[in-house]
Amino acid sequence: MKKFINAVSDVENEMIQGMVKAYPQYLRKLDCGNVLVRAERKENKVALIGGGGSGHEPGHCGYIGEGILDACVPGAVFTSPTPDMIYEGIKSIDTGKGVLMMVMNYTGDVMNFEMAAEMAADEGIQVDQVIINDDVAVKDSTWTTGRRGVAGAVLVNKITGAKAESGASLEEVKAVAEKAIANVRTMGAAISPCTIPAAGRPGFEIGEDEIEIGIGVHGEPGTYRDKMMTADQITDILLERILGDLDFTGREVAVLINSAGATPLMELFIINNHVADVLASKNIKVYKTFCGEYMTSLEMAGFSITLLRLDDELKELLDAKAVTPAFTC
Amino acid sequence: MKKFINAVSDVENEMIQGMVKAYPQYLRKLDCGNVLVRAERKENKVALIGGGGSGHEPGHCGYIGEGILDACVPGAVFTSPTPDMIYEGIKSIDTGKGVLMMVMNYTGDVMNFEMAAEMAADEGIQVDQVIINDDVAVKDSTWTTGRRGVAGAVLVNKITGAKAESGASLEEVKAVAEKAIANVRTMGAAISPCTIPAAGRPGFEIGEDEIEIGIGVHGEPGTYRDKMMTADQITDILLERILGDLDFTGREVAVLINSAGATPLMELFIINNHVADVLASKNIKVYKTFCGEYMTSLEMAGFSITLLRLDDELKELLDAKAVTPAFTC
Amino acid sequence: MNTEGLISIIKNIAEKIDMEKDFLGELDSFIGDGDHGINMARGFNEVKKKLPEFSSLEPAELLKSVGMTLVATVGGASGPLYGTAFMKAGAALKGKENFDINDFVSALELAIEGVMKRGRSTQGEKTMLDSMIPSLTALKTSLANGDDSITALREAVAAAEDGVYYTKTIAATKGRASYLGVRSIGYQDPGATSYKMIIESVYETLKQ
Amino acid sequence: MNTEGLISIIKNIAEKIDMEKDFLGELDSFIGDGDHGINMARGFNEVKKKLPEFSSLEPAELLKSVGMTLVATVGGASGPLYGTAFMKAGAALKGKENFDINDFVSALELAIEGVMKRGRSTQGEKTMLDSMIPSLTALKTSLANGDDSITALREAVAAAEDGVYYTKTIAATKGRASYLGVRSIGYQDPGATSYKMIIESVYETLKQ
Ligand SMILES: Nc1ncnc2c1ncn2[C@@H]1O[C@H](COP(=O)(O)OP(=O)(O)O)[C@@H](O)[C@H]1O
Ligand SMILES: Nc1ncnc2c1ncn2[C@@H]1O[C@H](COP(=O)(O)OP(=O)(O)O)[C@@H](O)[C@H]1O
Ligand SMILES: [Mg+2]
Ligand SMILES: [Mg+2]
Ligand SMILES: [Mg+2]
Ligand SMILES: [Mg+2]
Repeated sequence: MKKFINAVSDVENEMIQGMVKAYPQYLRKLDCGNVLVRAERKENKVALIGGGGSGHEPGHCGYIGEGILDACVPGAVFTSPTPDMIYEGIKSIDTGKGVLMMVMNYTGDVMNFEMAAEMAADEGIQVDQVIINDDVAVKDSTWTTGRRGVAGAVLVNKITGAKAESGASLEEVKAVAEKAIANVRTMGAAISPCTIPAAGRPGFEIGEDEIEIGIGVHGEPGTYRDKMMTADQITDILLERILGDLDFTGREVAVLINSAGATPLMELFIINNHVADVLASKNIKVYKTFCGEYMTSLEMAGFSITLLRLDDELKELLDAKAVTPAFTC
Repeated sequence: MKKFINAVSDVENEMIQGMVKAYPQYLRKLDCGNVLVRAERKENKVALIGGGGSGHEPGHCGYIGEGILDACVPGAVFTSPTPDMIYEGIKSIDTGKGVLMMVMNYTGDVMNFEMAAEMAADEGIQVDQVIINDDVAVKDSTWTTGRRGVAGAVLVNKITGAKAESGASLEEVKAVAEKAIANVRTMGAAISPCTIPAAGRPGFEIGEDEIEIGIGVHGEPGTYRDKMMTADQITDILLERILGDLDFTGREVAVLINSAGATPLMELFIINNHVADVLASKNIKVYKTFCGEYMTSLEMAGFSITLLRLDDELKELLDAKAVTPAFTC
Repeated sequence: MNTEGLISIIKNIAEKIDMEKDFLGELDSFIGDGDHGINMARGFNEVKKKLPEFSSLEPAELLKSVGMTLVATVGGASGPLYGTAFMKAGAALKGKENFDINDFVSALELAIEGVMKRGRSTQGEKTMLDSMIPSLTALKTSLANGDDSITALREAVAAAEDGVYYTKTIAATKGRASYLGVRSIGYQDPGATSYKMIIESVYETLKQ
Repeated sequence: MNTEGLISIIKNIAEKIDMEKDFLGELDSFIGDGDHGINMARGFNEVKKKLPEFSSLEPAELLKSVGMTLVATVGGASGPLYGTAFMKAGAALKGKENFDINDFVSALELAIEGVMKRGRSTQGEKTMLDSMIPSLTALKTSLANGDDSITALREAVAAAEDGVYYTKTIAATKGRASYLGVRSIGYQDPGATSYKMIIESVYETLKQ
């Protein structure tokens, strides 16, 4: 393992400190532990809290600020944060209008946020949650854990944050979040693994001519392995699954081509070139496109495609002002 | 070579088309070839043109838009664009107030921009240039090619673009660019190479316990090779060279921790954690910090540290409004 | 068994988990995200550090404190699950300065119930429950047959081991491994494995 | 020598460059950015494609067109340099439908002057000039000694080869390799090598 780090045990703490030192205009760390909140607290709004394991930078801490998140609780690399920290975050950002937890659909995240919500409810704080589950690589069923939350979370958080910033009620903010979640779909692929610093070796091995299709964002293998192919062929596979899961025909969409970490913008643009053509051929109108590192898996080489079906309300919220380290518009 | 590409010969064209399809609100491609210009031409201002080889995305095309560049001419991967294309760019953006070429100090870039300027001058267009050379890894001397232009170019272009946007004259805009160049210094290191698609294999080989110090942005090896060390130790080496080259004591600075491509934000923040501490200990005040992929070398794992010494004018221009694909504030 | 005995059990659990950290991590890397060993070791090492503070507590309070420490330090899925398990186990010993093997059975019952509720999971989903539930059943059966507590615990360990083996044969429907679908078949579940280590530590400590 | 002869020389140059593309790229990857082969092949393949169009041009115009094509397609440092070289060489043949070895000497002289001016460079800086200048000198010396043009060109090739070898022994002070400082010693310069291939193609074509 060759990385720009110091002691493995200091990775998360030093990262979070370095992030706060980089962006004091946006971020403040609570004294109690690794909980980041908006530097300038805004009163009289529904507060949004996100979180999950570290290793997805800029997700989610990079989206703290005006128009997106009020707090984020980063856990250890790829490990859900703990309820006590989430609870501290909730307490710190609650303005009396309630707190909405933006939870990614992972057993660990769901349970840890749930325990934190129980603790906050005991203190009389109004807490509600939405569960983001945009990954179509995984079959959805009431018997299983269900679909994962992946890069689509960035768009869901952006939109929900804009609604909260506008002064809407907890109920209204939650309704918008659920609308965004119902309309967002993602699927990804990877060609090289990543190494959790504390593990010291790559999460899986893969040949020079192989690709993992249907990856999540935690360095895990995909739902299946295939022979490497061209960017257009991979894009077709992912798009087919996404378009097969939800009807986008005739609709306007936001497109997010997200890098897993090592895959450079050059390749994302090559992918987007084909995505744009395929969507055009299917009478799906691209309203806005985002290409870049939005929700990564350390230094994994891979990418995902996210489509979000838009209506007028979602368009307006997507375009609304946001001022955060990783997303400004 | 495992990359998300189609035919190797289509890499640059597909990338540029994909970029334009992603950001039609910012970018327009000229019909004559790979020349990108602002989607909405602004009249009555000094026009800024940048360029260089591709493979540095989002540099430089990602900085086209309000407040930064008016045009960018991307060459083949790591290869200067040709004079005919640069000349088309110049012609397209000139508003009569003159064009400033933001040239990175590489023999190829300098010569190709120079030939384009000769062609434009023949047509009566007022063209001037500045040469960006922020890399302290390379010794500066009148007998040699001199220092390279690396990640500091992003800050120089941002500041110069803000001045141009304000309606200043070509002379004034050039003066600000030269001030920024005189005050910016960068140095970088890498731990894994990158592969130019057309070459098909990595630019160099490096052991699991080795690091290249003093790299440029074209996947070349550094000025020397060393044993791998901790992030803090590497940071100390780079900072010592930067601080030894220009006196930053008691001054305010902008800090840019730039990823060469594969190095994730997590590691950049760990690096910034130490950079911030060292600068504080030396009575250098950090005015603003940028961490991320600003000027990459395909999928190389590495980073650079840039310090820019600020005065009131430079601070104001750094903070001025910019609306481009890769830099918005 | 009193607080002192419980503390030596927990110390042994913590040491075993730390020793097996890499193995648990490797198991998790095949069908999960590779952090189960790191997570569990982070949590149990913290517990071990705090044991001296806990030495004045009654067994119920001690187990609750261990559970809360795990919840606050393990993270991931296993943090709330093992945390809940220890907290619920503590609830079963409420008010007792000393407890016997039947109290242990009750504690394990409540712990398993807690895991099922928190995890919305049941047996056969390729999780820690697949070693927990069989070990409880074996323990109860053995005691019902009149075996002594050491024998019964040995049966529990053997059943947990079988449970771990059984997880190799099924596809996961809960936790991260479920994302792999049938691709998860053939691998043993990390959480089922860590529970087997825990019950083994209990047995080995008491055997002495 | 007329346009037809010149075209077959240029065609041979283009083919040799394309054949040696990988080798030139490898040389550039040691001390530069690895693209010299790709750059040169992209440019000369484009030239080759255009040769039929150029067949009606006089030698001067032909060389100028080749130079302009190179400038517009090679990119990097070698594009403007080789482009300038061919354009200047064309200028030396202005107005001539046929030219001889002495015209060739003038053309090479002007080409080298153009490279030096455009590149702000001189001999001994580990660039293409280190094979160009010695080859010109050898050509002139041989002709002054009364050798025929084929012999003189063979001398020029040999001198270019020595020049390439010489670039191994020095550190670069111009171009990308200069960033490596003394670390560039031991490697031969890609541009000096590609020029050697060019002059070799001239010799081999005329020899037949
Ligand atoms: N819903 C669940 N019910 C019971 N156990 C579960 C559940 N989900 C996951 N687990 C257990 O947790 C283990 C994984 O723990 P760990 O790797 O620490 O967390 P994470 O999956 O968040 O990375 C699995 O091996 C499984 O035994
Ligand atoms: N200033 C210069 N004068 C003469 N030749 C130069 C100069 N700079 C570079 N060269 C030549 O150009 C060659 C490199 O060309 P190429 O790799 O195509 O361009 P780049 O260096 O831009 O990648 C070098 O090997 C050298 O011979
Ligand atoms: Mg985990
Ligand atoms: Mg080049
Ligand atoms: Mg795990
Ligand atoms: Mg080169």
